[in-house]
Amino acid sequence: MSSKIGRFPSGNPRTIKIQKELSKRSLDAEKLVYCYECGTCTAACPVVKVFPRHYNPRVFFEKASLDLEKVLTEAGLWLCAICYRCHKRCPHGLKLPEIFLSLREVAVEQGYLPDVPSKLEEILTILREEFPFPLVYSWLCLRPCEEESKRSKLDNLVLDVLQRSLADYKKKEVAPLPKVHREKLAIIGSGPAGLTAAWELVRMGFQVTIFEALPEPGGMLRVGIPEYRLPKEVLDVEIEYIRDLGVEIRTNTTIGKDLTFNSLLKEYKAIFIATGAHRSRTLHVEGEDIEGVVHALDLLHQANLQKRPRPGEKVGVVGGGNTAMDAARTALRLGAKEVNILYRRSREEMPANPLEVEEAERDGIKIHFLLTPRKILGKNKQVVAMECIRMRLGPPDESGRRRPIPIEGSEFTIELDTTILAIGESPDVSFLPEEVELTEQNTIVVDPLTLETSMSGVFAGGDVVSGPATVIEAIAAGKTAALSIDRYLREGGV
Amino acid sequence: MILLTEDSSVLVIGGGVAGIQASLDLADRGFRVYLVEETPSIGGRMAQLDKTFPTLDCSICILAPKMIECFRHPNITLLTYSEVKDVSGSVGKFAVKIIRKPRFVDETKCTGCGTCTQKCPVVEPSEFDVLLGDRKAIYMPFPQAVPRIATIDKDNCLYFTRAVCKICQKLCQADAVDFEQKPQEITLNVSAIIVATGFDLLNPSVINEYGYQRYKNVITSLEFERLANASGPTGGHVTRLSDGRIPDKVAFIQCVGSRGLGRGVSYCSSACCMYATKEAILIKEHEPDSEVFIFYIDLRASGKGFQDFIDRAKENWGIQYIRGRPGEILEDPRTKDLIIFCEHTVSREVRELRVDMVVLCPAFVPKESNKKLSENLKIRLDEYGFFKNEDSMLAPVDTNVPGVFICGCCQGPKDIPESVAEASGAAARAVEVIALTARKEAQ
Amino acid sequence: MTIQEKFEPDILGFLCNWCSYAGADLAGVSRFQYPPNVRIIRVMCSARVDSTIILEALIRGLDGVMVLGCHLGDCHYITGNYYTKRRMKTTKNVLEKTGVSPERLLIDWVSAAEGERFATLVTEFTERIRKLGPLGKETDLKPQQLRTRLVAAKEALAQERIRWLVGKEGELVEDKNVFGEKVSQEEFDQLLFQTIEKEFAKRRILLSMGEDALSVKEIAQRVEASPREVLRNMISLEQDGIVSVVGIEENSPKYRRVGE
Amino acid sequence: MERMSDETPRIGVFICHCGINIGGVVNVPEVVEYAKTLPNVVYGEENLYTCSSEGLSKIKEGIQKHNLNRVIVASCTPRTHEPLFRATCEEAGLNKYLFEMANIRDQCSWVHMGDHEAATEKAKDLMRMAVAKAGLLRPQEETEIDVAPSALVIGGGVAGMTAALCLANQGLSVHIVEKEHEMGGMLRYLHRLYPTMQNAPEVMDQLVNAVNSNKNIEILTSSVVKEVKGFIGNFEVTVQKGNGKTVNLGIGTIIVATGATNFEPFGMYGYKEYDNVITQLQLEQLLKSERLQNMKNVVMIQCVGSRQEGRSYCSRICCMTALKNSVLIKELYPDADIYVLYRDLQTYGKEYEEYYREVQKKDVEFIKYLPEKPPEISPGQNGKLNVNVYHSLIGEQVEIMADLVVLSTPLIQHEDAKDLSQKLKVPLGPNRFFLEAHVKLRPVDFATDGIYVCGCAHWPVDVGESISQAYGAASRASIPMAIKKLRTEAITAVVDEDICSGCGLCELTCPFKAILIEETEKGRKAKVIAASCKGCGACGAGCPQMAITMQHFTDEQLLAQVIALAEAIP
Repeated sequence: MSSKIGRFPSGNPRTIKIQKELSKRSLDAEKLVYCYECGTCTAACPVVKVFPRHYNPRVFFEKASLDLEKVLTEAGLWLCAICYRCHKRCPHGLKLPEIFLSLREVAVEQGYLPDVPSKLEEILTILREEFPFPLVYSWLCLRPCEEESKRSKLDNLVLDVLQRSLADYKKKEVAPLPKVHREKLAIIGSGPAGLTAAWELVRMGFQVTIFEALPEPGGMLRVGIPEYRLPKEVLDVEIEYIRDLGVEIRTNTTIGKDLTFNSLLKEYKAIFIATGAHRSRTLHVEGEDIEGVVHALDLLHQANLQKRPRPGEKVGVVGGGNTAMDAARTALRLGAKEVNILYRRSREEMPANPLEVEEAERDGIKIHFLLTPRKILGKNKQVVAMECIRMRLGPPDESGRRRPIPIEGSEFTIELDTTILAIGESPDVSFLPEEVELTEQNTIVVDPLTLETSMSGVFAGGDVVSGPATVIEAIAAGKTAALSIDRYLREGGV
Repeated sequence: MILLTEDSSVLVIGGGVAGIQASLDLADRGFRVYLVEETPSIGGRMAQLDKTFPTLDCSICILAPKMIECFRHPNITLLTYSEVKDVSGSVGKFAVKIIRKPRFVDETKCTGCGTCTQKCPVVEPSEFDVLLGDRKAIYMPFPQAVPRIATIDKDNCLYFTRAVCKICQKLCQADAVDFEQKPQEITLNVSAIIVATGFDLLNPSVINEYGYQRYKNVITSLEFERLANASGPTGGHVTRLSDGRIPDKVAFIQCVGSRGLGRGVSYCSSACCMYATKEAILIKEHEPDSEVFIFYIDLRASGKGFQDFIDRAKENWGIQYIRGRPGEILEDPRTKDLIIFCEHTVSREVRELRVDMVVLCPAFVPKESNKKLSENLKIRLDEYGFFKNEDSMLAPVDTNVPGVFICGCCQGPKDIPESVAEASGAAARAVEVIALTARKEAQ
Repeated sequence: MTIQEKFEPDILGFLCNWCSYAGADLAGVSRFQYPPNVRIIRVMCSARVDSTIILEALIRGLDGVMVLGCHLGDCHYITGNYYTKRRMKTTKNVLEKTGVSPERLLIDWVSAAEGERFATLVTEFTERIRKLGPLGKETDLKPQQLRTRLVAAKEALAQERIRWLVGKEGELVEDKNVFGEKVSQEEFDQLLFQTIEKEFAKRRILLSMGEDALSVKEIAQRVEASPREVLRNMISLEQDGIVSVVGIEENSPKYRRVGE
Repeated sequence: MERMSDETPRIGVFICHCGINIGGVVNVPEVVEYAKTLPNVVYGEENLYTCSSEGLSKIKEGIQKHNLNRVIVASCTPRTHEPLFRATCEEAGLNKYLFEMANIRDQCSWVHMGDHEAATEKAKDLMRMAVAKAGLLRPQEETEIDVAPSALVIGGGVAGMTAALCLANQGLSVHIVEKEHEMGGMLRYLHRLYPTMQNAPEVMDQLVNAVNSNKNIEILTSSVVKEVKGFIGNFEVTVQKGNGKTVNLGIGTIIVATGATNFEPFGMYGYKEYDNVITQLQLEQLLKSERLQNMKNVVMIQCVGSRQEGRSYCSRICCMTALKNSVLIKELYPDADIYVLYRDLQTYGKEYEEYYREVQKKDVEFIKYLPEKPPEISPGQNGKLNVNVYHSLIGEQVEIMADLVVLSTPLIQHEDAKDLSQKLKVPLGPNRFFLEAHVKLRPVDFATDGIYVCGCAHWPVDVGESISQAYGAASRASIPMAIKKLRTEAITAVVDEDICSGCGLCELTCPFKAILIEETEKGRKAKVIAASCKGCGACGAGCPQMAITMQHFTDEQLLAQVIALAEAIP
C-alpha cells in the first residue's frame, strides 16, 4: 500500500526509503491516502489559529505528496503542538501528530535537513513572536526523550538548541516595558492561559497583576506536568522573563480567601479568570477515603515539588486521560513495581492522546479496558485490593461517546496497595460571585468569540472554561482573552 | 403463448414510495398484492418530506394520489401496523406469517373523523414529526395518512397504563374503539416477496463537536422538513427551537457521519447534496433576504436536471456554497446562536461564521429491523447492514434467495427517482421469475 | 401622463394541455413570478381554438388574447399547431381590418420544459398590451363603432368561404391541388387576404343595413366606403340571396336583407 | 344510481389550501364565499388538503348530502390530479366527466406570491369560469380497446436487451429495432465495467445470446423506425430493414432505449492537436486491445465539455469511468503515476465511495481545479505534454510532465433523437434527452400513454443503473399488455349531421383518420370513429359549417368560460 508522503513522482529511491521508515513507525502514514482534504483538521487546530500563515496541516500533507523535498524545509513541519484535536475530529480519525514526529526523525536521518540547529532557531524566532514561553512550548511539543540511552539523533540536536537558548535567556537583560495605559488589570491563575494573557497585555502597555494561590507560578505546567516532560528550570526562567517585562505575580494569594473577588472588581478595570481545573473528581465509591487512595494531581504535585512521595509496589490508576498516563508513569519512576490502568470504556474512546498511551504501554504499564472499580478494600486503613466490574458499551450519550453499562455478576478483585484516581478534574469556582454564570460541570459560561463571562469586564479562559485540555488550547485562550480585554477597554465596555 | 399467472400473489414489505410503486405495478397487471407496513400508515420517509428536488413539487401532493390508489386498488390488501413474523417455502410457494399488531380500533368501522384524537387527554411526542410535534395516545400520524384509521399507543394510553379514561370509546360515534383487540396472526401464501423497508438517519450526536442535542438550534435535515411542512409542528414556519424566532442565517453541513473511516459510516449517502440545496431554497422562499450557507466536500448532483438546480440555487436564490467540513461548532450561551469554525479549503483561511440555525445532513443507515428480516427471509446483509443484491450491476434487485427481491433504500442510499425505477424493476423481476417458475413446473 | 390609476389589461390565454399548459405549471413549480392579468383556459390542443371565439372575447372587452401551443413538430396530435398557425394568421389579418392592432393577439409555442420562457412571454405580452392601452384606444373609433367592426370581423371569420380556404392551405401550398399544380405561399396569401377583405366588407354592409331598405349611396355613407365598392358587394350578396331589391326610389334601387 | 345531469345543475365547489401553497397567497375563505354566490352553486367548502383521503371523503359526502350533479375542485393542476378527483366522483355515483378543475396553485398562488389581492381576484375569476363551464357539462362513457400483446424496443444496447428479455420471459413477444448492424450498443466499445470490474464483452455476449435464443424476441438490426401511427395498444409501426424493405408491426407498447453517444471535445485541451491527448473511451479501446504502451505520468481531466455554458449538466459516469481506467492502467503498469484533475468527484452511494478509496491506495493523486482556472496543456520535451494546473486546495500551480492526457467527456444525446421524438410524438427535454412524464414519480414513463424510456436515452447513467431502469420500463410496459383491455378518454368529436355539408375538410384535417365522409340516407355526412379519435379538436375549429364540436370541450362551454371571464370587465 503506497503512502501519501513523497508519493509523487513514484519510484524515487530516496522517498521510498522515507516511506519504509515511516510505515515502521506509525500506521497512520498509510491511512493518510484516504484524506480527501475536507479541512476539518486545519479548522480544529489551535496552532493554525495562532500561526495561520506558517501552518496548515491539510495543505502540508497534500504538498508532502506532491513535492516532499520542498515541504520538509517549511516551518510547518515543526509547529504541531501534539494536542490531537485534529485526530478527534477527522472523519478518518487520522493521527497527524505521530506522523509529524516520525517525519521529523526520518527527514533528519535521511539527510533532508542538513542544518537542524538553524532550522530550530528559525522556529524559535517564530514562536517568540506569538508565545510568552517558547522554550516550555518547544520542550512539550518537540518532545526530546529524557532517557539518555533512547535519545535519537534529532533529540540530541533539539536538546542542544534548547539548552543553548535557555542559557541565552538567563543572560539576557530584560527591561520592563513602558506602561502606556493607566488601567490596571488582574489575572487570577498563573497557568499557561494566565501567563499568555499577562504577556500579551503587558506588551500592549497595560499594568498587569497575576494572583496565584500556590507558592510557585505556572499552574498545570508547574504541578501537573511531570519533570521528565518539562524540566522545571525552563519554566522558572521563562516565567522570570515575563516578570521582568513588568508583570507583577503575587503567589500564595488565594482569591476568595486572602482577597475577595469584589475587591478586585473595584481595583482592577478588567479581570481574567484562568484558575484551570485542579479539583480532582471523586469516584463516589466505598473505601475512597482510605489512606492509600490518592488523587493523581496530588501525586504529581508532590513529585514536582521534589517531595518524593512513596507509592506502594502494586499501583492501580483509575481513569483514561493524559493525567492518568502522567500519574501512572510518575508512579513507575517513583519505584512502583507494577502499575495497572483501569478505564471504563474502550481504547478508541480514551481521552488521553494516543502517543501518551503508547509511551505508557512502552514503559510496561498494563491498561485494562471496560473496567470500573466498585469498592476499594482496605485493612487497617491501608488499601489491599479493589473490587472491579466489567462494562459493556451502550448507545452514545450526550458527549457522543458510547455509555458504559456494568455487566452484573462480572465483579472480581485485584490486589494492589495504592489506588490513584485520575477521573478528571473540575474547576474550583467557589470564589466567584453568583453573577458569573456556570455550567453543571462548574466550568464558566463565556461567549465563544470574546471569552467574556456573564459579568461585563470579567473574562475567563483555559481549563476553567473548557475543562481539562492541552497547553496549546490554554495559550490560544489567553491570546483571545487579551485581545478581547483590549477591545473591551478601548470601546469602554464591549 | 402468454403465460401470465394471474392467480399468483406477491408480498411487499414496506409501505414507502418504493413499496407503493412495486405494489401498484403488480396490482395494475392483475396480481394480488399484500402490502405490509409496520407503522399505522403507508407513505414512509417521503411522506415526511415537505418538498422534493429538483422540481420543488410538494412531496405529499405527488405521493398522496399514489397512496390513495393503493388504498382503493381492488388487487391490493393493505396490512398496516403489521410485521412479518416468519417466512418458509420457496419461490412460487412462500408461506408468510404476519402479525397484525392490535390498533385497538376496528378498521372496518373507523371513518377517520378524528374526534377521538381531539379529546384524548394524553399528549406524546409524535414519531412522524421526529418528536418535534406531538400527538395524542389515540392518533393518526399525519393528515393524509392512508388508511385513515386511528391507532391507540398502548404504552401511553391511560386505560392501559392506569385503567381509567376511555374518553375515545365514549365519543366515537362509529363505536370503533375496542380495547380488547388482540394481536392477530395470519398466514399468506405468496409466489414472490419484495422488500422495500427503507432506511433510517444516523443520530448525528456521534459527531459530538457539532453539538446535536447539546445545542438547541442544531437540527437534522428531517427535522427541518417537518418544520418547513404546512402540516408540521410549526405550520410550515421554520423556527429556531431555542426561541421560536425565524432564523435569517442558516448553515447546512454535509456528510455528517458519512464518508468517514472513523466515526459514522464510510459510504456517501448520495441524496444529501441535493436535498440540502432544496431545503436552502425553501428558506430563501419563505425569507428572501435570509442568508443560507452549505458546507460541502464534493457537490454530488449528477441526476437529471440536478446540476441546473444547483446552478439556479447559486444564481437565482443566492445560496452560498463553501467547500470545507467544519471543525467545531460552539454556541453563544446568551443568544443560542451558533459559531461555526471551518477552513474554506479553496482560500485556505479558517473563518468563524455566526448563524442562527445549523442543519446537519446525517448519513443514511440501515433500519434496525433489517437484521431480523434478513434472518426470516434468509437473505444476506452487506457489511454496512443494508440488504445485499446478487450483483450490483447485472441483478440489482435480486437476492441470494430466488423469488425474494429488494428495492429502494433498504439496499443502499439513493434518491426517490432511483427508488421508484428500482421498485418497478423489482415488480418486473417478480413477474418474470414467477412466470419462469410456473413454466418450469408446467413442463 | 396624468396620475390616473395604472391601466391593468385583461388578457385571456388558451393553452394546450400537453405542452404550453405543462410549461405554465412548470413556471408555477419553479416559482417564476409573472403579472396576474392573464386567465387561462385549458384546451386539449391549440387547434381547438376557433378564430370566432377570439373575436368574441375581444367583443366582450378583453384587451389581449394569447394562444400558446407546442413547438411545430412536437404537437401531441402531430399537425394540430400547423392549423393553429394558419388560422391565427387569418384572424390577425381580419383584426387589422377593424383597426385594432394585431399585436393584441399573441401566437407562440411553449414546450413542457420551458417554465421560465412562459413567464417571460406572459410578462412581455402584458407590458405590450399595457402600452397599447384599453382595446380600441389605438383606433379613433367610438366604442359602438368598434363593436360593430369586431362583430363584422367575427361574422366574416364564420363565413364558409374563408374557413374552407384556411382549411385547404396545407394541401394547396405544401402538397398539390387537384390539378397537380402547387400554389406558392404568396399567391395563396394574396387570395386569402382578398377574400377576407371582401367578406369583411360584406359583413359590415349587412350590419349597417339592419332591417331598413337602403340605397347604395346611403349604405356607402354609413360604412364610409366608396359607392362603387359597395355596389360590387351588393351584387354578390344579391347572388348569394342574402339581399334583394325591394323597390326603386328616385331611380336608385333599395336593398333589404332577406337571407340568413 | 346514475345521477341525472339534465335537470338543473347542482354544483358543489371544493377549494383547497394545499397547506400554505395556496392558502398562504390566495384568501381561500373569501373565494369560497364568492363561489357560493355563483349561479347553480348549491354547496361550497374549503379544506387543508383536498387530495388527502379526508379531502376526498368530504367530496363524496358533499355529493351525497347535497345531491350534487356537478363538482368543481379549485386546487393544483388537472394534469396530475384530475384522474384522482374524477375517480372519487365516480365512487360517489357521479359520472366522472361532470367534474371541472380550477388551477389556483401552479397558475395562480405560486406565480403571484407578491400580490395576494390580485391572486385572490384571479382565483375568483378562474372559479367563475369553471362554474360557467360546469353548468354545461354532460356525462360521457369511455370506450374499451384491445391491446396487442407485443412490445417494440428501440435500441439494442444493454438497456434495450435487458428490457426485451424481461418482457419475453413473461411470455410477451418483443421486437428489437437496432440501427447498427450488431447488438450491444455502447457495450461493444467497453472493456471492463465498474464497480464489479466484470468483463464487458462477456456481459454483452451473455445478453446477446440470451436475446438471440429467446423465441419470443425478434431482432431487426441495421433497421430504423420509419413511421409510428396509432396509439397505446394499437401502434402500427413501419420499420425499414437493412435491405431497404419495410415491415409493419402491430405493437401494444414501445420502450425507447436508444442510449447516448460520446462527446468529441474538439478544440479542447489540444484534442486531435497532440496525439497523446485522448478521450476515456479511446483509452478504454487501447486497454481492451492491449495497445497502451508503458508510460510514467498519466493526467486525466474531468468535466471536459460538461458543466459549462451550453452543456450545463453533469454526465454522472465520467468520474467513475476515470477511476476504473486508472485501476486498469495500474494493473498494466504498477509504477505509473496518475493525476485526476477534478471539480466535484461523483463517487456517490455505497460501492462507488468504497471504489474511490481503493483507487486512492494506488498512487492516484486527486487535484481539484476551479472552472475559472482550468488546466493548460502545452507541448513539453521529447513528446511529453506539460500540464499546468492551479491546485485550488493548496493554492499553487502544479506542473506535471504527462506522457498521456485523458479527457473525461460527457454522454450526449444522438443527433437523430429529434427525428425519433417526432415520430413517436414524445418531447425532448433540456439538453435534448427524452423528457419523462414526471421526474420523481414516473421516471420511466412518457406523458404519452404506452411509450416508456430507460437508460442513457433518458439521462446519462452507467450500466448498472441502465439495467435497473430497463427492468422498471419492462414492468411499466408489460401492464397494458397483461390486462389486454384499456379504457380510453371519452373526449371525442361529435358531428351535427343536420348542419354538416359533407365537404370533407375534416377528413383532410384529421391526422388520425378518425373522421371520414360516408354516404348516408341524408347524403354525404362526416362520421367520427370514436376509438381512434384523440380529441384534439382540429376538425371542430376548422369546419366551414361549424358542425363539429368536442365532447367535454364544446363550443358553448368554451364560450361560457369567455363570457364568465368578461363579466369582471367594467
